[in-house]
Formats: sequence, C-alpha cells, structure tokens
Amino acid sequence: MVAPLSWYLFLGAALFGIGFFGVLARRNAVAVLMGVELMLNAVNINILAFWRFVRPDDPTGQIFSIFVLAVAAAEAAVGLALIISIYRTRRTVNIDEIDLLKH
Amino acid sequence: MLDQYGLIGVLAIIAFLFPFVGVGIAWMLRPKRPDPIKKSTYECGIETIGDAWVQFRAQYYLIALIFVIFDIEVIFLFPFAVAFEQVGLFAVFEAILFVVILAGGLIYAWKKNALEWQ
Amino acid sequence: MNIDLRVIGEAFHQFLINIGLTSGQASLIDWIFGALILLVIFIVLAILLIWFERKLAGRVQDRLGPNRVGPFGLIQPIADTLKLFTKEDITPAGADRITFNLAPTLAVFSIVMAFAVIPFADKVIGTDINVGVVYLMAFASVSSMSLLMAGWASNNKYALLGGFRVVAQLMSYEIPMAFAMLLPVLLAGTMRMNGLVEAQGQFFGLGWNIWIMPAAFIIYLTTALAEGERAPFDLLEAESEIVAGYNIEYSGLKFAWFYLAFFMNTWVLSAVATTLFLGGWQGPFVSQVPALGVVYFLGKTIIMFVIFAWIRATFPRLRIDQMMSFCWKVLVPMVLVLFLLTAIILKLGLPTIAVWLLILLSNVAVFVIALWLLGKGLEKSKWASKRLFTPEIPRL
Amino acid sequence: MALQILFLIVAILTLGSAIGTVIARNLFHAALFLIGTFAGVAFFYVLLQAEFLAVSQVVVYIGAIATLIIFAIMLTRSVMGREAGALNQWAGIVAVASALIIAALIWLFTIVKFDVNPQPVPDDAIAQIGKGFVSTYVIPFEVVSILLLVALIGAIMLARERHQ
Repeated sequence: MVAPLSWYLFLGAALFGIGFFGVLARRNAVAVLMGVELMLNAVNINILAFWRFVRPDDPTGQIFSIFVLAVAAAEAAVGLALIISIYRTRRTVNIDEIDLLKH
Repeated sequence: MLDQYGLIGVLAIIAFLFPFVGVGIAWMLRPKRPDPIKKSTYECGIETIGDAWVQFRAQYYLIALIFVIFDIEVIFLFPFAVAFEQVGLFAVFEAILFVVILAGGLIYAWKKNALEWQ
Repeated sequence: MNIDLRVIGEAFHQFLINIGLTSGQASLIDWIFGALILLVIFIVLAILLIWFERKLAGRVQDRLGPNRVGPFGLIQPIADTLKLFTKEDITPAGADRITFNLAPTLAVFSIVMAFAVIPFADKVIGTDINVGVVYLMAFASVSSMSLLMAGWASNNKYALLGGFRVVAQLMSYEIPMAFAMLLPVLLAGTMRMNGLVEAQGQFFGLGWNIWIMPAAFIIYLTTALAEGERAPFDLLEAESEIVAGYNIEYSGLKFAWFYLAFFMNTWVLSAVATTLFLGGWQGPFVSQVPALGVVYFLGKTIIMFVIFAWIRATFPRLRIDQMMSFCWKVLVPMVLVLFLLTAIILKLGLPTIAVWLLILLSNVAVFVIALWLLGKGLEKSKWASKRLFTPEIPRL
Repeated sequence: MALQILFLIVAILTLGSAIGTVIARNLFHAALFLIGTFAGVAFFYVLLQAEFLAVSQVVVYIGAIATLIIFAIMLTRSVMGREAGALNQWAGIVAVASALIIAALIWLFTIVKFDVNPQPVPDDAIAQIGKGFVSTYVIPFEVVSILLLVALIGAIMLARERHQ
C-alpha cells in the first residue's frame, strides 16, 4: 500500500481524459487508436486499484483486467486492419476525409 | 512482494545508466570531426533518393497480427499452467477448447496464404 | 561445508542495520549492491565469452583466432573495448537524434534486466519473482522494440528494412518459444525460476526436462537461435541482401552496444535453456555444498553456448520465406499439439514415472510425425522447385 | 514516503508521456510516447502488487500492440507534405471537454468514500487467476478465444493484399 487508493484513481482519471482528447482531437486514424489504448490503460489502472484496495483476496479484478488486455489487442488488430484497408482504397488516413457515408 | 521488485527497480536504473555512462566516456575520448560526407546516409555509395520512408508490404502487418493474437493466448495459458495441479480434468478440456479455437485461426491464416512470405 | 550463499547477504544486511541504518535504507543498499554485482557479472561474462566464441569459431574454421594480445589472446576483448571507446561516432544527417541514441541503450538495458531472474545457484538469484518466465518474455519485447527504433531513427532504407525484418522474425519465433517455455511451467506448476529448477531435482538427473520433453527442448533450441539472431537465422545482418540490417548507421561505441546486446542475448538464452530444460544448478552433491550449484549452472550454460556458437560457425543462412513458413507451419502446430498432449497426460492421474514416459513418448511421436510431414511437404512444395538445380562440381 | 515521491515522479512521467502521445506531430514519436506510457502503467501495476499484470502489460502492449501500431504507421504513411497538422479544428473545445471530464472524475473520487480492505495479496494470486479462468469465468474465457479468432479472421480479410 504505497499510496492511497485515491492517487491511483486520480491517475486513471487523468490518463482517461488525455486518451479522450486524443480520440476526439487527432486527425490521423492511427493516432485515434492510440488514444483508445490510453483510455483502456486508464480503465485497467482503475480495475486493479479497486482490486488491490477493496477485494485483494478475490482474483476477479486481475481476471477482468486480463480480459481488457485481450479486448484491447483485438480492437487494435481489427482497427488497424480497417485503417490499412481504407488507406488502400482512399490513400488517406485522415478521418476528416473518410466521410463516404455522408455523401 | 514489493521487496522482490526493489532490486529490479534499482537494476533498471543502473542498467539504463550504464550504456549512457559508456557513451559519455567515449564522447570525451573520441575524435569529433563530422563532415557532410561522413554524415550522409550509407547506401552502397549511391546518392540517396528521397527519405527512408519506403512503402512497406502488408505481409509485415499480417505477421504482427497473428503474433498479437497468439501472444494473448500465451498470456492466458501461463496462469492456467501455474494453476494446473489445482484444477480438474474438465478444466483441462476447457483449456483445450480455448487452444483449439485459436488453432482454427492459424489454419484460416494458412488457408488464406497469410503465412506465405511472397 | 554447508554454506548457504544467502547467509552472506543476510549478514551484510544485519551489519548495515547494526551501524545505525533503518531497515529500509539497509534494503536499498542491499539492492544497489545486488544490482552492481549483476552488472559486474554481465561485463565479465561478456568479455570472457567474446574471447571464447572468437577462439572457438577460429578453431571450427581451422584458424587460430585471437592470439596476439596477452596469453592466448585473452586481453583481446579489452583492447577492442579501448579501440571502440576512442572511435569517432557518427550520427547521420537525417537521423532522429534522441531515438537514434536511445535505441542502443535500450538494447543493452533489456539484456541486463534479464540477469535479475537468472538462478546461478540455489538462492543465488537476483530476485526470485513469481512471474520469472513471463518477465523474460517482457524484456525480450523491449529488446525487439529497440531494434525497431534503431531501424527507424537511422533514416536509411536498408536500416528500416532490416529493423522490420528482424522484428517480424523475433515476433514469429517468440510464439513457439513461449509455448516451449510453457511446457516446463505446466510440469512444475510455477513460474519462479528457482521453482522450475527445484522441480527437476528428482531421481538424480532423470528429472531434467530434457529427458522428459526432448521435442520441447529442440523447439526451444531452434527458436533460441532465431531469437538470438544467430545463424542460420541471422537474416537481419544478411550483408548480401540488406547491407547490415538495423545497425548499419551505427558506429563506435553505439554499434558496440548493439553487438554486446546481441552477444549477451545468446548467453541469456543458454542460461534459460539450462534453467528450464537442463536442471539448472542441479547436480551431484549440490545439497551438501550449495556453492557447487554455480559451477554446474555455468558449466551447463557454457555447453549450451558452445552449441550455439558451433551452429553459428557452421550453418549457412536461410531465406526469409523459408524461415517464416518453418515457424508458423511447423513449429507452432508442433508446440500446440505438444501442449494439448502434455496437459491431458498430466491429468490422467498416473504415477510420476508413467507420466514422464508418456510425455516422452508423445514428444518423440510428435517430433517424428512432424519431420515426416515436413518431408512430405517439401517434396511437393515450391521451396524445393524454386532452387532446383544441380551445382556443377569442378573436377580437380 | 520515499515510495510516494517515486509514485509522483513516475505519475508525472507517465502523464507527460501520454500527453506526448496525443499531441506529437510525428506519428512514430507518438508511438514511442505511447510505449513510455505503457511502461509507466506497468510500474503502477507493480506498486499495486499485480505482478502478472505488470509483465503481461509489457509483453502484450509493448511487445505486441505497439509493434502492430508502428507497422500500421509504416503501412499508411501519408504522402510527403500532406500532413496538415496533428490536431483537428475542434481541438480547443475537446481540450476543455477533457479537462472537465478529468475534473469531474477527480471530484467524484474525492467525495465518494470506498471501504478500503487492507488485506495482503495472497501468495498464490497467479494460480487463482488460472483457476478463475476455468471455473467462475469459463464462459468469458471461451468467448475471449472466439473474439480473438474473429478478430484474426476479420483483420486478415481486411489487411490482405489481393492478388489478381
């Protein structure tokens, strides 16, 4: 118990906010995905902080954060494949220009 | 448990500083006479055309992709292996199902020639 | 003669407390000393092994190897180090300076970090964490990231291509390697490095994993060659194809760091092979004289190292398509089947000897079937047809 | 006390690295900052005594996901000179919104009191994770394998170069 629970939660909140900024403010689709990864990391910090401080005897917290890890990997794999596929046909990864459905 | 990681933390700092210290000593000893020819990119003596951002093939991405999926699988199997003595026969079949489903992915990649390096 | 080597560390800790430090400060000083000792071991091993491998490669290729500086050329590595320190260090014009300088540092860093969990003898280990095996995988990832950084930061097409190639190779071979490391963990029920060694202590050496699961050991050996970027898997430095790979633009000491990391990586891989498959520090009389463990461990590791060096000195290089196909189409299916068979056999509830015999049998069967299928596949595959020619042998 | 100072230093480094990720112009630098953030987060996992998660974080995020991202950056690099700036026109508004979200979350975490349970982590925590996979959480465990399979198939279909 190095630091109180709230410190970890503040850290998670700050990381989540930064990731949120990255997702909404970046032009490049790959950078948007990096923002998503930051948010998932923030989520994992919170899960593990609650696991350590509230229910350390129960492995549920750790198991869920491993599931988050798996989901993050699947998300990155498919998301980046989508970006590559769009890049092939449209020659761009700028999300402002990827607006086929609008027209 | 945290005491065990104390040494790793200290070692991390020392292991990170060690190469820098070496480079620092070398910086004091070595000659420093750069010129544009020395600093140019080494490409078999030919003038470099453009920068190094050549277009890469999707094959690299496919390999990385299959690697990511199997890496996750390994991460799931390591705790299972540690808990192996404490679980029943049925649990083993659950783990086998897990592996077999992902082996299906490998077979798919094989059939789609994603494993070929053309 | 019953010396527990840990006693020295505890006596030192007690001494620090006696001279008036708090327990926390004493631990900190302990850690600093421990880390420095590990670093010194790293440097000494590097110097000795570089000399040793050069001498060995010389003998294999029917030449003398280093023999001028000092007796048997023993001082040669030190002379080389001095030379490297005084060499001019060029950062190419278009390079990304910070990344360019960080990459060799990270490469050395990741290898030194691996030393923290290598069990030199019973209780002579940097720190015996619960996740030793995955910890090693983690720093292997850091090392491959450093190569990618080096390739990108050099602003050179060959370097970038070399970096990408080597990372693709390291990633591919990490999967069978991780599974080969999983099998001893499955048998021992722990990921602690010392726990893995202790689990192999039964029946005077018959409990070593190399006897129980030879196929897993061979797969580990093959992947270790690839992870160590050694011949026949040294595609990253294929001069004929991509000049020199990711480190083409590096010179002076920074190049030396890459070389050092590459070199010591082989030693770490041999040490891990010893720990996981060759019984680590186990050997005769080791329970009476724990200090013998260091001798056994280093001896076995040197044997593994000689095997790696020998293969490097004799084998030609593979093509990248052959290498990738071999990993994903031969090694990965093999380890998956081995994992399934071993898990089932371990849960049958048989006596230990029967379990071991069955695992051995399954290993041999998987290995033979894999070789047979590989032979069948090669007969009709395009690998063979691509290079179908008979070289003309000149008559003397 | 010393560890708390260490906590703060690493927290500042991690958050700074995260900010670097979202504002760096060069995508490769953004990816390197992202790796730095992952490493910092792994440090906090160690502090939280989730050692398996800490090493898995390095193996999966730095070893696999970051590499995947760098490969994707190389595959989709934009043509020279078309990089119009990293952030879009709403960046200012989004920055304010993010700051509000962070402030709201911090406010929430200060007013809500959680009952902290100061138990030690059991020694066999890793074995418990393994047991959890095949007992309580067996359905999610199998679903994850199907998720990974589907992700693999989908991503291969999307990313494969089609040969005529």
